[in-house]
Amino acid sequence: MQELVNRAAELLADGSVARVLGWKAGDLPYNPEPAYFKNAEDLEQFVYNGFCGANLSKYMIEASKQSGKTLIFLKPCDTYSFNQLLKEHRVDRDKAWIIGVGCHGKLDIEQIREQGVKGIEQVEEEGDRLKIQTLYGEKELSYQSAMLERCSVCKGKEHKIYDELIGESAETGSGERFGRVEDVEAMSPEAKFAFFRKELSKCIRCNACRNVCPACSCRKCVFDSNQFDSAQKANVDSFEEKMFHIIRAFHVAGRCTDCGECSRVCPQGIPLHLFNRKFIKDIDELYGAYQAGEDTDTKGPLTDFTFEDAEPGIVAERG
Amino acid sequence: MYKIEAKNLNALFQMIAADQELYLPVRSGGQVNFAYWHKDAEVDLETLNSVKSPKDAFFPQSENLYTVKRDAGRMSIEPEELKNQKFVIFGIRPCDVKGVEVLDRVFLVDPLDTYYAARREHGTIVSMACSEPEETCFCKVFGIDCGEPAGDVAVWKVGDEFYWKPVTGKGEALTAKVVSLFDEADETKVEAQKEAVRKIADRLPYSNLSLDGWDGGALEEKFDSILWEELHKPCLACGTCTFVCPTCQCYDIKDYDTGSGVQRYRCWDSCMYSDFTMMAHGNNRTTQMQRFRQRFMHKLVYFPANNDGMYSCVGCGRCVAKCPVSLNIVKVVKAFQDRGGDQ
Amino acid sequence: MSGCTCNKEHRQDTLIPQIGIITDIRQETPDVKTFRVDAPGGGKLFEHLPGQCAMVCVPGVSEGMFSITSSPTNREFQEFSIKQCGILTDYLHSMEAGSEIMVRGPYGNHFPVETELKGRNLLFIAGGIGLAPLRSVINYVIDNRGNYGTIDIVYGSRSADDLVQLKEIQDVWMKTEGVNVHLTVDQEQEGWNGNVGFVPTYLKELGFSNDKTALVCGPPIMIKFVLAALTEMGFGKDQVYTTLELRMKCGVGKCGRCNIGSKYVCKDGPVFRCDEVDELPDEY
Amino acid sequence: MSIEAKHKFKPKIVAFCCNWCSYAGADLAGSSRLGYPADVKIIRVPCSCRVNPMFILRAFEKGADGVILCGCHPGDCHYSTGNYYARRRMTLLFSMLDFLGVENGRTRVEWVSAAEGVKFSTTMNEFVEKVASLGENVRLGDLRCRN
Repeated sequence: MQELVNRAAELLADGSVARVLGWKAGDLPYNPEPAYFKNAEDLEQFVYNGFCGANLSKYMIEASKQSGKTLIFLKPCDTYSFNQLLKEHRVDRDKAWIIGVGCHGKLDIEQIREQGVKGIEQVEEEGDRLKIQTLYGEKELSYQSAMLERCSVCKGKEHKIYDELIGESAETGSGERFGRVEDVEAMSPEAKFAFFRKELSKCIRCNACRNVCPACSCRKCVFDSNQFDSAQKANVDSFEEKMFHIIRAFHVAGRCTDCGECSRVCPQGIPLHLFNRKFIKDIDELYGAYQAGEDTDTKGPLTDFTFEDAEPGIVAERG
Repeated sequence: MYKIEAKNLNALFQMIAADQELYLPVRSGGQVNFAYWHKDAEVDLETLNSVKSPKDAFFPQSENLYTVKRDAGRMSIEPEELKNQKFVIFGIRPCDVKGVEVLDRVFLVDPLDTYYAARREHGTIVSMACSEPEETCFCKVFGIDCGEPAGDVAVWKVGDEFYWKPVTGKGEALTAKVVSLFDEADETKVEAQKEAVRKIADRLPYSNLSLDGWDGGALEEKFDSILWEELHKPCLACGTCTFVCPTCQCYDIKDYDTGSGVQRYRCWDSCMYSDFTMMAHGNNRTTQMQRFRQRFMHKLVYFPANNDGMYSCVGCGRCVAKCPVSLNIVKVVKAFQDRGGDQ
Repeated sequence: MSGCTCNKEHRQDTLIPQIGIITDIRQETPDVKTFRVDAPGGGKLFEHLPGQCAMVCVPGVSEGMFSITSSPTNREFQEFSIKQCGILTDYLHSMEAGSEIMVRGPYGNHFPVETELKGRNLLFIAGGIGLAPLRSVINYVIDNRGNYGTIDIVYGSRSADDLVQLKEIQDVWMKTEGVNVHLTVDQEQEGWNGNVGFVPTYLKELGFSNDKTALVCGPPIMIKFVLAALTEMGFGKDQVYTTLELRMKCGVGKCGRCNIGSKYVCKDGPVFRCDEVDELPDEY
Repeated sequence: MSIEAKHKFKPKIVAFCCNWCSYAGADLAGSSRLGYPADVKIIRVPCSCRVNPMFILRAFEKGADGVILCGCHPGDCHYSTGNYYARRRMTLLFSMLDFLGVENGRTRVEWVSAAEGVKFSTTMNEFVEKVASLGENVRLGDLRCRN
């Protein structure tokens, strides 16, 4: 971490960058927040640890509008989002100084709480163990058991775009990316319906998934527009919650890098990544493997076609 | 005071639910939220805070106000039936009970909100003292004693026993109905538990938070502070904090055309949304900084100004736990505390 | 519960509107129409005081807060002057006389016509559609002429065609004794022989003495410069009243939209004295 | 639902038809006196590609039991390539609906040219029959619209 701070201070000092976009230590052991740093003094609060899961690439949209370069720290999977934003001309490459930071998987406080940890006072990362001091005694967990879901299907330790790299990364993926999707696909229509009914009925329409999503960068979202019937704001009926999530997933289909931020931020723990992965899986199967954010110039699958594409009837045919 | 063993709780719920609705913390899809009790519901009284606050019981996320029908070119208005059945809400934490008191200050003042009032009239609150507060809790800062909940009936969980104490007339009435399941009990164990939980509350990291300087008179100083510009930066403008909050009461009124009539319903809204104050001639809060500031100013300055110094925050800690970018009211108060308003 | 009385009271919940009939629509200017609204059986839907507002709702479209432009002294009906500028107002402008709409109200406070303003010389300053709330006061004052001193009305608009209520201005106000009407338009225009220039400038040219109470309503930018001009002319903050406009939904100070400082514009406003406005955070 | 009631059930169908082909195909079906159930409500669109996934969902919301999209045959799009994009979009959307447990027989895409009145008629008859066999759409509608 100190290496990151030193380099940031250096770049600020020599005027290469006007500000630094990173993570600031929180007031609890697990709640750092995205923040801008303007000088070495600010940087005293800089932190980079297992809880820095927030993907900073979307903040670059605003930072691109400011004068001077912004130093941005990106984890390997964040670089996919950055690339995608670049492809869509939402961020300015010349305004960003990208330091690729190492990542060994990020932690999910909900996973920690799920394991019965209450009253957290201190969290220490020691190799593959987490030592947690709580009001009710000490707990020890394996790092892996407390990781974000997305880290179990890690896209790899390679940064797709950067100016310099600091730190080592490790691939943390051990899970099957489409495992959960396949489980659901194998269910009967009744069971699928019941499963999503249970999950989606938790939705409170707080829009956290949308607002955190690097692909959801429309200036005005269709769900905020009072021009149409779409700004219903609340899930008054079970239809509305399906509508919101299907359409949101559809609008990012072919652009979603599977960064997993939507699932990370959902206050109700809805596995929102299932929708995105379903689209990714279909796209891979029907139109050829495609990873959004892999590069900045290929055409997205929904802005492209071939003459031989499958007919929509294939959905019914594969049963 | 009465007591009942944990293994008999189900019988208690069944008895309460025999002639009225029972609303309590239920685990579904991995999350605990207040929901109607049924015999297969997975009741969870261990989890400290439900994800959504129990304010839904009195102020639902969406509710129909009335329906407009058109018949032979003539409009008619059918108001929605008010809540006319008694219900019990079980297991509300002390902070959330206080949250209901805050909502009362909004909906029960003139002009009365009859939809809310009807629910309040028909609802009996069975509150439950905390036994294991979490690091996100700061109810103590608002003078709430998490060992001594308000409400119509107060309940304490001590080991495998639940202690039950009716507090109000409504509480007595409910107790009379179910007293056959209870044993008489004295308060010794409960008192010990209260002491223990107060000790924990003192040790919580946020319990020393100071609200000095936050009151109805602090408008100008706080409003003009340059800290907002910095504090709001990570804010995503989502509505998580407002929707999990037990006291946020802003709402929107919207229309839904069903094809056979228009339902006018109200639903929670969030001051964090860009269209919150949008009107045809423009928007008086054009930046996220202004919207962010509004939420905290309302809770800590505007609301106390109108309500004899009562804050519209109860320290439940939901926003602390749920904000996607770890922003929250505590960080705001601390920033002012550490650095003064005008730094 | 059978003993419960709330369903009866419920009919009176302030969020539930009444049905009104649009009995007349007057095209005032290219984008302003005045709607006359009666109760279905004739007469007014409710009583109001000058400056109060009401929520006009079209089911399935939207609802919006509009000032009631007719005077309470009008015993037969209420009027709303509405400028076409959004989804709801577009729809209202497409409606015809005889249509039903829903109205709830009245909401908010009012100009203190029976207290502070009584016996005072009054100076009304309006720009464009800003005349709508003031018209209610002006007619109230004219109908109770004996209770007030001199009346000056400064009214300006983009062009002569955009002057609202011109007929009433010419036929009634100009002909009432002790009422001086000063009209102005922003730009030179054929057929206009009155004053040309913005309201604040014209106000300074007219140069009123500060023994009056001013009531100001118009676009925010006009209000800003009018206030400056009035201060220059020696008016105290407590001698000037204006109205604020913020997004409103409930009308009863609960939904939180029009919250500004510790005030709710729908309940504590829309009429504010300028020294009260100064106490509000700068967010309107 | 009893077998009898099922027979009586008349599904509401929304058909989005491309102005340049299927809409004319429907016309031809009509003028050739080829019948198709009156429960099929046609909405004319400038191109199959105009159909936003939200249109399909909205139709279900407001009470449709089945939604069909008809456009020009691949290669014949009036705007050259519109229907190729529509094809990908609809495939993904239908797959998602299937994923959510909405019976996949309720959605369909068919390419019908202006000359194919017969195809239009048989497609509609088949589709209505299929949807009728699935019964009322209870999984993807707004309850408020059902009265």
